[in-house]
Amino acid sequence: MLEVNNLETGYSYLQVLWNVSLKVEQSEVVALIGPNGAGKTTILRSIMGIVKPWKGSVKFLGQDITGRQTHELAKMGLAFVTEDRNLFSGMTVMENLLMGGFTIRSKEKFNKTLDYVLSLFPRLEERKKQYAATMSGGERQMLAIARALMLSPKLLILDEPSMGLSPQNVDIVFDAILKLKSENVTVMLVEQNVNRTLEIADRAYVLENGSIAMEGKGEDMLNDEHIKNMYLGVA
Amino acid sequence: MKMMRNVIRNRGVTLILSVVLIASLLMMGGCGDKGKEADDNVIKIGVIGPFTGPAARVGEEFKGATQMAFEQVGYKVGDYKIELKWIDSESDAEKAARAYEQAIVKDKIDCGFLDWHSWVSVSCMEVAAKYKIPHFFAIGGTEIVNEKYESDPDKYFYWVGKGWPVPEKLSIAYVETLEEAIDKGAWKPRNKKVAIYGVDNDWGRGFATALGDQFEDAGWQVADKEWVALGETEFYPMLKKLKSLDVSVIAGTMSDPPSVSSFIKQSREIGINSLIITDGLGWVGEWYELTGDASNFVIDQIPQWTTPEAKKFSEDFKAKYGFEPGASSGGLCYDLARYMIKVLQTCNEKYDAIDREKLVKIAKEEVMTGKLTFDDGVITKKYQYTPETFPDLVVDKDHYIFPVIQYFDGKAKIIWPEEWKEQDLQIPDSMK
Amino acid sequence: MERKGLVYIRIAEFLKKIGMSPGGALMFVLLAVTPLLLQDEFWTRLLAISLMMGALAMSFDFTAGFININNFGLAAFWGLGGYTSAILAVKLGISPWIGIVVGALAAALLGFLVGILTLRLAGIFASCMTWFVALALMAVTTNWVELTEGSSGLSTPYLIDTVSNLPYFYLILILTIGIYIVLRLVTKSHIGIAFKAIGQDPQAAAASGINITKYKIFNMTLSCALAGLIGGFYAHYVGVLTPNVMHTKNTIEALAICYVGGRGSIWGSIISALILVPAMEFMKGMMELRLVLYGALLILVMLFYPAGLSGLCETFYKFISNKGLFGKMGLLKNVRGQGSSQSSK
Amino acid sequence: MGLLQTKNVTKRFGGLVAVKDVSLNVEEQQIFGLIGPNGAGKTTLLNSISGVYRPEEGKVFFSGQDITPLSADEICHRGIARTFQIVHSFPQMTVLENVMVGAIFGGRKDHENPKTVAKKMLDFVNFPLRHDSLAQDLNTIQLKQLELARALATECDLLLLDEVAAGLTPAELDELSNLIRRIRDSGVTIIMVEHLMKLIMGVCDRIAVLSFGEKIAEGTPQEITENEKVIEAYLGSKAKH
Amino acid sequence: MDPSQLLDVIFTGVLRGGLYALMAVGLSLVFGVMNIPNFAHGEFYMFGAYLAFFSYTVFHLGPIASIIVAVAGAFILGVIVEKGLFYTLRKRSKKQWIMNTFLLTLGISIIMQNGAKMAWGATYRGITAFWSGSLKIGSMNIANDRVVGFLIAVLAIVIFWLFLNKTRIGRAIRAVSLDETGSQLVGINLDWIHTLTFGLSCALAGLAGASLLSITPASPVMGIGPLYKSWFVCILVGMGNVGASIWGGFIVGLLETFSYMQFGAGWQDAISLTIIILILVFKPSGLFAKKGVKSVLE
Repeated sequence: MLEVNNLETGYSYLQVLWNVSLKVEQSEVVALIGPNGAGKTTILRSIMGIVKPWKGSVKFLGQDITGRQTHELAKMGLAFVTEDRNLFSGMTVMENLLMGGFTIRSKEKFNKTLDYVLSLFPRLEERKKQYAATMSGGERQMLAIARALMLSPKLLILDEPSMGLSPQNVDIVFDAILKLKSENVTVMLVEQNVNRTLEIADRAYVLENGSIAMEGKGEDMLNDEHIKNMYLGVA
Repeated sequence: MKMMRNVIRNRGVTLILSVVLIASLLMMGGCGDKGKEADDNVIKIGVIGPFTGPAARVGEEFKGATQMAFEQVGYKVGDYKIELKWIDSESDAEKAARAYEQAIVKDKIDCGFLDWHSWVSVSCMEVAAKYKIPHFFAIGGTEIVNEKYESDPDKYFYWVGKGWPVPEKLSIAYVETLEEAIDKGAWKPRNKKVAIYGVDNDWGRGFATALGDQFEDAGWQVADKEWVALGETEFYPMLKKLKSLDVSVIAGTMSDPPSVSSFIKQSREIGINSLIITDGLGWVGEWYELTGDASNFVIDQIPQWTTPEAKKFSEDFKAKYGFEPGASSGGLCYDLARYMIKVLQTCNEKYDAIDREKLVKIAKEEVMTGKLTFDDGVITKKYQYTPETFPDLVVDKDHYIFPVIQYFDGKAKIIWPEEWKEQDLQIPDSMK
Repeated sequence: MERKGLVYIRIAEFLKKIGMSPGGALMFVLLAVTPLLLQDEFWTRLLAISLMMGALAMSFDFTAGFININNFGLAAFWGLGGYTSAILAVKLGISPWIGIVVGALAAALLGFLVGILTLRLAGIFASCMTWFVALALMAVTTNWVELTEGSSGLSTPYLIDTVSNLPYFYLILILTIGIYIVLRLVTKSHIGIAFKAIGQDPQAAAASGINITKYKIFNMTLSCALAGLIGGFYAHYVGVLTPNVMHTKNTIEALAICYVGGRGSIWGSIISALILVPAMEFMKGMMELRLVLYGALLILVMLFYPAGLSGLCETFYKFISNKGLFGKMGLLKNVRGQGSSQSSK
Repeated sequence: MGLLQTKNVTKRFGGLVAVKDVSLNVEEQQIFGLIGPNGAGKTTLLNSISGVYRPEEGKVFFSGQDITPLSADEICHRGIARTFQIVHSFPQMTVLENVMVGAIFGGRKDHENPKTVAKKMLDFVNFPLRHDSLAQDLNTIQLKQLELARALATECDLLLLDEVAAGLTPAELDELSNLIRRIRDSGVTIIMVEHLMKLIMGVCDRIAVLSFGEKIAEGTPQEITENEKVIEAYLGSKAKH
Repeated sequence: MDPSQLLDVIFTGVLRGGLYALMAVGLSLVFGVMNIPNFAHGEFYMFGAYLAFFSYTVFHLGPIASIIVAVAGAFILGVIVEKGLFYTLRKRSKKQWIMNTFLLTLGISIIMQNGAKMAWGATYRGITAFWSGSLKIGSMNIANDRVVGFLIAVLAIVIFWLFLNKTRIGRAIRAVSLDETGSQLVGINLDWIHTLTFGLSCALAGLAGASLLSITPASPVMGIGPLYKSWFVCILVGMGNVGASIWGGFIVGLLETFSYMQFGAGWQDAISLTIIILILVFKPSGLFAKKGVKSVLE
């Protein structure tokens, strides 16, 4: 479904990614893990056209999307929940969701999607009128995911969905991802919470210093010593 | 080596650039002077006006009217060809002085002519005095010019006469008009209270203050004085206040059309039950399009296109430049330009030559003394200076005077002075 | 040969000490002799006014190019200096020479206050604050008729009792050189570094121990004082002063000169004033078209060369030095730059 | 009593408590690590120490003096220098000028020529390029070196490092750990916020762990790696069901 | 001040405030969405007035049609300016964006003012009234034009408000002002929204100029006053806060009328500016600055 080939990119002089290739298949949950600064976010940003790739290509549904503008990708069905959430803080929850459905023209389809998303996050239904700026971290994350789902995405990309959340909220977020998985939504996930991530991921890539260091099935990696060392720095 | 490099690096390019710059300046300067003095038989007149900037409208009228006047003599006086040099004041004292100096030094003008703003006059007076260039008939009218002249008449007489007298010499006509009407029983005011207003600039303040004093001298009570910002278009609060003061006359001046027309229209909306004097309503040709019938009964003092010559001028101007000239800018300028031509002709006749010195002589001996007058004005009867009135023109019924008029349906009817009168002062029904 | 070089270096060193380059000094010398060569009152006047606008643009650049605040009310400080001096001369009969200094002090005082007002603001907000103060000042000047004669204007005595423009030219030349040297010295010194640091990154500046309050206020005060000083010159040169001198359009003129000259260079302002002011004068015959071209010039500069004239010179210099004598150095830098980013793999 | 102490420091942003009741004690010549997951409040704590923010509650003591109410530049003068997570430089100044800013304004008076100090510091951090390059032409790593040199040029006693290692290669990391040790050896105490565990574990004498604004653990690197709470905070708890 | 006078002041202030609000909303919108401090806003007001004049007097369109022509014309000009200049600059470099665009708008303003003078001369182009007659409200007779002008302003603001809050595109504009990346991620084309926003802002200015044609005749420099006032409003309430600039318009309108009545016309600028400065000293980001929307310190 999504294919990244030999991607290299960076910011001004600084090259961040080196020859990264990865694949996401239909209805898969693929995790991308690795220590901070390894370039995970940069991969996502270059898939989404926010960072322009220097070399290599990105293919989505068989089409070459390298260097396309972000909003076009969104229309093609790529939804991206960023690390910063990028919510519209001065808008209400409902308006944020409305914006999420910006590309949907048909009222009927829109309502259907909205009902579906609200059924996933009943909490948002209660807070419809609340401003995004006044919500707690967990609620904001939920809203960010919900807004992305309003696109009815073919592929949902999540960047650190549990960042800064309290344990209860982390549970809620992971439950939501599990639910999406059960409904055959394709998900690409970047996470710090390695254990939880690997538990739900079908496959995972480990990124170290800008290139792919390991690739494998989620459960295989779960008990890998190398990963633990990498994170805690025990040599 | 390193130091040398630093030295060069330290804006080495500045050097190159500045050499180029200075060289080009020198070249431009050199070119400018060539061929300027070749032709002896050309008289160059520098016309100061606000050709660009906020008062560009006046500048356009200056240009058109002056051209029309000189076209009539084919830009020729005697054997002399006349060349007009437009000096753009940009309504700015410094820029005007600089432009004037340029015209004197570079274009070698023989004399100057016109000007609109008093502050421009003041700064250019200095330049005229410095180069001993006679400058005729500037319209910048307020006190500050007279003060400057009086501070050193020997130095500043090169600023030969103002085309517009200090405001109080004109404003008195309003009081006289009303007093005459009251004396003759044409109007019985319910009280002798007047409210004064003026646009907040040199002109407005000077005019309105003088008018207030003149009303007081005639036994009126000045109930209120208001200053209005230039460009203001919102008069409801002020008009309501005036209405509540129950004055029988509201008198003053505003110079910019948006303000004037708004003021008149709003005074009707409020239902002001007073006679309204608005000096300057008719200054621009299109006043009636802006104001409409709200201007009925409004009193103004403005030269009219009364004589056939005047009407012809106005029509010719409109045909030529596409807009109607204002009598007190375009019209007055036309008269003054022809006065200027007369000065040149006199000079030519008397000395058989025209140049700067001779024009100064003419100015001193003929114009300032009142010998050389201009009698075929389209605006007013006679333009004349006397040593007593200088730098102002003689202002009276036989000389320079603007008729007081009252507007009806976009037409002005002269109501004062007696000799020109077309009808008596009319009082709206509600005030009878 | 050796000695000649030595003398040159000595002179260069001395000039450097007072903040001038040999090129700059030569330019001023050339400027000083130009009126003598031309013997033309109009040119003298034009050059004097160009220098005055250049000096005004320099004091604008001193804030805009360093602490990154566009003093959008500069004309009001200019006018304040002029009015203070003029009022002292007219009402109290104080000599304009003293008046000009007092005027500069008055402008400095107001600059100090505005500096405090804009302390918590940055960018366009600080600019608007200075602008509002300027508009208020202009309104006061217009309306305080007893003191300023309002919009009729104030007739001011002349600084030098002469009909020639030459003394004024030399006075403003000396003032401009003085202002140039002061500004160059300040900006070349540690204080200038502090200004630049504050303008480019206030947070890092504070973390490096720079007292932002102190330097910002100092900058505003000095810049306004210089504007006031030039205002005093203006008042006693032109002979009449109306509240219009405080009009925003005069600030825009200084701003345009400064931006076309290149922000943060100081010298760019003088060069661009010496080009723009005469150019505008010679285009006068074109009426409105001239101003349209002026606007277009601003747009073109902003679109294609925001660094302005001085930036153009820098690029030009770099181009020459890359091609010529110092080419190796330039190349070396590039190679090294690439090398290190390669090494991060 | 250590060189720097924070006592019950709390910093709020609106309703969000970014740092909650944190007390630290950093001894002289220590390298003190501050770790925790993203959004744990590490940078906020650094900012509260260096005077960018003023904490709502609690106090910060430096050399026994209360520095809580001081502004950023005053704190710098007292001898605390810092680097930023997102590099702050003066883009239109040369490298040398950038560092000189620290030497001129940060240092206590009567020191040597700022230019000399700046050059020394640039050499100290092994800055690879010409000193007259403009800061805007540098890459992130060079900018970090530049910022470090600028901080050191203030002749500080305490250096706060905020994620200096992000984006470095392993070789560069080794170099960085050496550099940090060398800085310590020159008599400067260091507090570093860092994600890269390898680095933190390698160089730090003591480590404090923040999670959700609270300090959840403190100790030597060894103690930290074995702490259950820390592992949970980092790798996340395993699903309870 | 007696009560009836107070009422007048309030009334006039509100009438005047309607214009300021209309102008300020557009200015604020452009700053909020595109970060452009637009100093050419008044020139679009002028452009609208000219268009309305020519449609009404030369082409003899009805008042409403003339105003619509003006609005459409200002919109188109705005779109051209955005695509030609700001778009170009955005693609070239976003360094020092605010100051560079500010200079750009100054250039546009100079060109438009003098271009208008070249094209149409310095004469005043005005009309007596779109709708003659007047409306009696209490003790006052207010000209229909003023009432209609005010109603148009209010209506335009309401419609615009609804547009921003209730329509898909309007919400997209707000979204872009809140978070550019976020908007791209939901599929909003930034370039398109930027152009639209600038066009709309110009259209609002054009509407103001056109509907007040009978009060302020068209002339090249007519835009300066409303431009200044709308800047006062925007800075007073906090730059980029579109909703608050509506209230700000009325606040500044009332403030001016009050100081006008109390201290005389000439002092209204000095007094109201002093008050605005004082407010800014205590609230540097403006009266109604929203947290996290746009900060004062860039």
